Amino acid sequence: MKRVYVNEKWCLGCHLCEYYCAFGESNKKDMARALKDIKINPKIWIEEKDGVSFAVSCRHCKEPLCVKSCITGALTIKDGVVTINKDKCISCYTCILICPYGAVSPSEDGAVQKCELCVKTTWGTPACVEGCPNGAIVFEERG
Amino acid sequence: MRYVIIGNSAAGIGAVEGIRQVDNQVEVTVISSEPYHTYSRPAISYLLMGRTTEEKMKYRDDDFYDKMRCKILCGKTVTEVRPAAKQVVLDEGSVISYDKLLVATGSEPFVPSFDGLDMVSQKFTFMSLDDARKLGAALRKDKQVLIVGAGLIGLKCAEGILDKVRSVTVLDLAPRILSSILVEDGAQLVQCHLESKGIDFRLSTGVKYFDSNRAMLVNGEMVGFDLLVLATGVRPNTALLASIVDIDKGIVINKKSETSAKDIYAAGDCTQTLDISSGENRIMPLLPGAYMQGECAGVNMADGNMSFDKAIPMNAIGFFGKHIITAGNYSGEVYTENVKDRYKRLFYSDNKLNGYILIGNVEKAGIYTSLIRERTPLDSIDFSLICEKPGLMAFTKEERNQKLGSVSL
Amino acid sequence: MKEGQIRIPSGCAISGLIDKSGKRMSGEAVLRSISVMHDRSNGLGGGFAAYGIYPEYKDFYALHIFYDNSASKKSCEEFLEQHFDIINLSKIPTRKIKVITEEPLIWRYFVTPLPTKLGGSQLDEREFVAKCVFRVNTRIDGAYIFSSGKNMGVFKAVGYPEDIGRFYRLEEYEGYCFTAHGRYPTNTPGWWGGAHPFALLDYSVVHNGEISSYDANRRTIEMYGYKCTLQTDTEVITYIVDYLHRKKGLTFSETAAVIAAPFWQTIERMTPEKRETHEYLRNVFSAQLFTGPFSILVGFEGGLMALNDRLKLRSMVVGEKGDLVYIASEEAAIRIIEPNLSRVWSPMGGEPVIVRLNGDEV
Amino acid sequence: MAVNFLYPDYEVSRNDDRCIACRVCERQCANEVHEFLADTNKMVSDDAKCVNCHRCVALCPTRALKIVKNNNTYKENANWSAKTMNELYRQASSGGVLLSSMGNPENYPVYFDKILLNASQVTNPSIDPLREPMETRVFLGAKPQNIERDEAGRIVNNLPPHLTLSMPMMFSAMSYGSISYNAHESLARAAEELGILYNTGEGGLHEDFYCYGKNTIVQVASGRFGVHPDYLNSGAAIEIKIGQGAKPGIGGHLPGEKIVGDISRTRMIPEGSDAISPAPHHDIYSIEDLRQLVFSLKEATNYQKPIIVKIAAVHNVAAIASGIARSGADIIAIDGFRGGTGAAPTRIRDHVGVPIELALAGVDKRLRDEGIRDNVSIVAGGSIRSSADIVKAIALGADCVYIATAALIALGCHLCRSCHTGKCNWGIATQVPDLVKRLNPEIGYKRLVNLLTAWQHEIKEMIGGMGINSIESLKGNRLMLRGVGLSEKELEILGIKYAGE
Repeated sequence: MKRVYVNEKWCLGCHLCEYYCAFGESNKKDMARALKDIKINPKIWIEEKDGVSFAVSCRHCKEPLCVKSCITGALTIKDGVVTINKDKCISCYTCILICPYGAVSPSEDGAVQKCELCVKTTWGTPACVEGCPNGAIVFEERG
Repeated sequence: MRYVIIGNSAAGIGAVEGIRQVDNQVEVTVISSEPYHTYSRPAISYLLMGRTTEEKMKYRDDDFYDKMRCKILCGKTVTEVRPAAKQVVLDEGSVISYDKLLVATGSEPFVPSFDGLDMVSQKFTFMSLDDARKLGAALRKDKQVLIVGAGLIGLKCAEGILDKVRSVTVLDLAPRILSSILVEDGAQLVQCHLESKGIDFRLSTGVKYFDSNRAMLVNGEMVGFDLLVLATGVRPNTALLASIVDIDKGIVINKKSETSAKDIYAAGDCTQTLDISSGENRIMPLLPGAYMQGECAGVNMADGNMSFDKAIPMNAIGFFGKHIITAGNYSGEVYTENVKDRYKRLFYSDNKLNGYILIGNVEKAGIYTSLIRERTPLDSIDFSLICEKPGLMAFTKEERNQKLGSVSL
Repeated sequence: MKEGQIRIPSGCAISGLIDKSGKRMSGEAVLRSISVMHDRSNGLGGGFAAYGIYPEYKDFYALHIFYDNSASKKSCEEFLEQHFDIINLSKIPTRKIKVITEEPLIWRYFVTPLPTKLGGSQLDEREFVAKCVFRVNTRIDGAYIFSSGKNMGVFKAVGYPEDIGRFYRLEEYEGYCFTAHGRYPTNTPGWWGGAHPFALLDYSVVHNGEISSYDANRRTIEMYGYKCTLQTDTEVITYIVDYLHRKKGLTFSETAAVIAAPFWQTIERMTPEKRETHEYLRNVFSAQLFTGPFSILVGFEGGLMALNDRLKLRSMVVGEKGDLVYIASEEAAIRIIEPNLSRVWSPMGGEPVIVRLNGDEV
Repeated sequence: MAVNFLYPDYEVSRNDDRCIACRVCERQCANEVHEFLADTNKMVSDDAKCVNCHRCVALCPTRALKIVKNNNTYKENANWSAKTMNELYRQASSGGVLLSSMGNPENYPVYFDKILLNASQVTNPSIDPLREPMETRVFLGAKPQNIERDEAGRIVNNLPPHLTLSMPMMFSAMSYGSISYNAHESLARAAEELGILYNTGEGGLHEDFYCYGKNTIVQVASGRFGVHPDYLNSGAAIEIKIGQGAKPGIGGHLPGEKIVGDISRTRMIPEGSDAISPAPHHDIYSIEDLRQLVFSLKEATNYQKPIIVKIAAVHNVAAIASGIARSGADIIAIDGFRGGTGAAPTRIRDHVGVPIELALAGVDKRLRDEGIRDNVSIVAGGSIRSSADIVKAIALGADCVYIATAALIALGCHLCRSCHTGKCNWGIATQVPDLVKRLNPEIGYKRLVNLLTAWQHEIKEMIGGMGINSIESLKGNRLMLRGVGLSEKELEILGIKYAGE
């Protein structure tokens, strides 16, 4: 299955992935309109320190601890994509407790949020991948 | 071949899914004493609060049993296991034979014997959907509620009903709330938060006796109530396997979820598990662990090979928007951080993280959890960095590339 | 305007036949063949090459020369006398044909290089003769040697080829091989020397097509001492064939592998040994590759080679009957002289058909 | 001091309605043009620092940025342009030689743009490259004088060492040091995938790139940086660099601060020491010296590698080329005066040399006139901008072209001509690790492959239209060219006719 992979060697720390993620989620046509004067809360974010930077987002584990741990069944795997059903989520944060990548985060709407590979948006290729100017985030099949 | 699973909650469901990972053919029967589709027990407080509905709190979709091609017997209680004959007997007398059996009977509320308790007319426990329905039906704006037990169940119950009643008083023998998961200052922090929302506490004191609508406390105080909720703890349902398998605090199982008896597996709250953060065998009535144990049992029943050996106590809980995440045990040296909304304690010794408590800011807590679960040597990471801020940056470049790029460089 | 002042692309008809037994036949057959393709020419040029026609002078170079006037004849003959022993000279016999006009003086000389001159030049005999031909054609105004081989001759003029054949009394010649050309130039020059075949020594070329690589080929061959005075494809083809075959010692099939080289994709499928040879030829003689459409007949002493460009962008058909091999732009031009062919085929692009007199080594 | 003041040439124009203050411009500008003001939640910029490299413009996700030419105006006249005046102010304040990068920007004629190509109509079919094979393979090197045969009469392969290219293009010399590791890797990988060659330039060959040897030309320049036997033997050919189109007659100078780590090791000079390439090779003061170096290099490589001699196109280029063609060299590379550079004195770049088109035509003609064109192949460089330029160069007589500026543009270069600052925001002409990583070779090499593949397609289209199906038949085929807007003399030098003739 195609997943998002990150290679810190090429990450520039430009943070565009975060903005493209937020834009992708907005379902608006124009990024300026979507993100103007908004504090974004993306599902991918850059960790950076001393010239090293890389993006972190859900790994879509084959054996996802978050899905196994979800107390309401809100997190499931659909066609390999770890997906959140926000209706069922009660924000207990057990997923945040268990995800070893720190890839699940709180959101404003009362449910947790996580990367769902843009399957619910109009992007096709995940927005962060499209927006990465240096091929540091790729969407591909790996062993 | 027929596999029989007693229990329809996290461990039982985990087992069904575990079996189906390996074997699509074998017959699977789930027996549940409750008459419901599988549901999330921890969600019952949210149900009372109105944050979820009975429909949404279903643990799996409606077509789950069909999809898993598994037979579900609801509202039937197993009264006897006959290991020699490989049969279970149901309460209505019928007998079901099995090739492999999973006991996932969970736990039940433990209620100490209080004088006068039987005279209390409106008393409740808070574990099952039935409990929640009963309590929910009794809630009125003019009712005073007394909750005995300031643990996870008692406080979630308190949060769930606070808006629907006149007052909520929580009582505990321990000097602090959530004594099993918080240390003193953290408990104080949370208690203040709960008090600010209107919950009353009586700590370091117990019930001497009940007198109809009043509780006489050990400290001499008399507390009146209309509804009494008993949240004094749970204990594993092990009776079914008594004298069949080894039982200690709970049913004894190995890391493959096997009991001491052939072809009998057990998982979930009815078992005792090795807590790798402390090295002790404990009862850990926690949903994630139950699921994983159940899944492990299912895979192994179906002749797959799985081990579950990373159990640690861990809790994610929140009250009125304040989130608490804790894991492991609280021994060793302590890293402390106390700023504004961020309460953080990391406990470590012998180059390992033993446990942690986060209150308020719980972002990326799972990275700490993984350090405990994986027993990561702290000198292999940038521990001072990770103390400050959980993140993958603290790992080596190779580790990061492995984690984020699935590549070993 | 005449050839050499401007480059003139032309479409054409070609025809040729050879008797492998070496038996001589009259020029009548090739004349009939080329006549069939009347519509492929437009009356602006035509001609014939005939091999084996001068058995009595077979050891002498037969120079066919156009003169504009007697003054040019005089200066040319002076030059010839200085360099050659002239065994025989005569006007080439013609008959009056109404449509053949503005004929120059047409003379024929059988010559052999003067031993002293040849020795002094340090050239081999054929190179000496070729050099003399270039000298006359570039230096002596109004004189043009259009045929210079042994035991062969070129006959050409402005007009339709069938008229030209009768003009030159072609039916009176007997040879083992003939080629013919009818020209359709896309301009209106009218110089006899510019008609085809084009010949140097015993190499003669008739050509139908237009090679797009012309200037690359021309600039290359000029570097080797040739002068392309006519700016025609036929001229450059003849020189390159002469260069590759006579000067570089390539065989005719190797020559074909240079000028109509197999595509790389074909070469890559060959056996390693063959591949190496072809890679070598394409590397060393890359500038001698002809691209663009052509079908050519290369006449030479003892044989005939037919070759199409590698994409076969021009028609060319070969027919066989006994010892006779016929090649023409159109099958009809073969059928008219031999209706009962034992075999007829269209050679693939770049695949040479090389016919030699029996007994001649390939 | 007021008299030193120079108004910025460019202005950063930010559309505040579109700016979302994502700060990518700030993070990506090595010149620190952009700044985020937290108190107003707004971005501001300092035009004076902007070199107009377009990094921020290209990365701005909302298209909020553009760079515009400043319209601050002097009282200019035809003689005293603003550029001239600014240069004068700068020199008056610094007392130094002006430095510039990339190719000659001045308004000299671009002859490629005054030459038109032919196509077939009626008399000769044009050839469709989608239907028919269309060959672009070329060989570079000397041709053997004679055909040799063995006893069986088979032709003996007596070819001198030569290069085989899938298409008539190579990447010209850009040293490791003047451009980044990642730029080199992009070039090397692209060359390998395309079946062509790239050129190390004079900075030696990084050990990581020895694996691309069969697609590598190793250069020997006047500084002899990084030259050792393994180096010479690692490539497919050796190039002796005599001169460079951007700065004929001038040596090179890579400042000590760029001689760090790998670069110092690769160049075999101490860290921090300036890398100075003398203007001439101090062992070549005449043509016979060149011959000695050619044969020294042949000796060193056991006569297995063709030797390229690269010269800048200068006035006497034809005669020089003739000398080189007789020196034992196998290939002559001629670099026209529009060729790029990482740094050159402005006056030299803008005023020395001749256009490649004229130099090429002159050299090809001279070598043919002297009958020595087969001794050498000719590689033409110095601002080959498109496939049309390539077709024209080959028809003028080149065997192949050298591409550099176009390749850099493919890699992201926006021709800001600030290479000499070492702060290339596109990760090309820099050694700053944070900047170098901006050029991901995985992306870079694909873009180079794309560019040259596209050009190859276009070349096939163009020559197919001429009725030619092999690039060999285009070489020197000047009948396929016609001039427009050229004088008789120019036509004569180019050896082409006027359009309509």
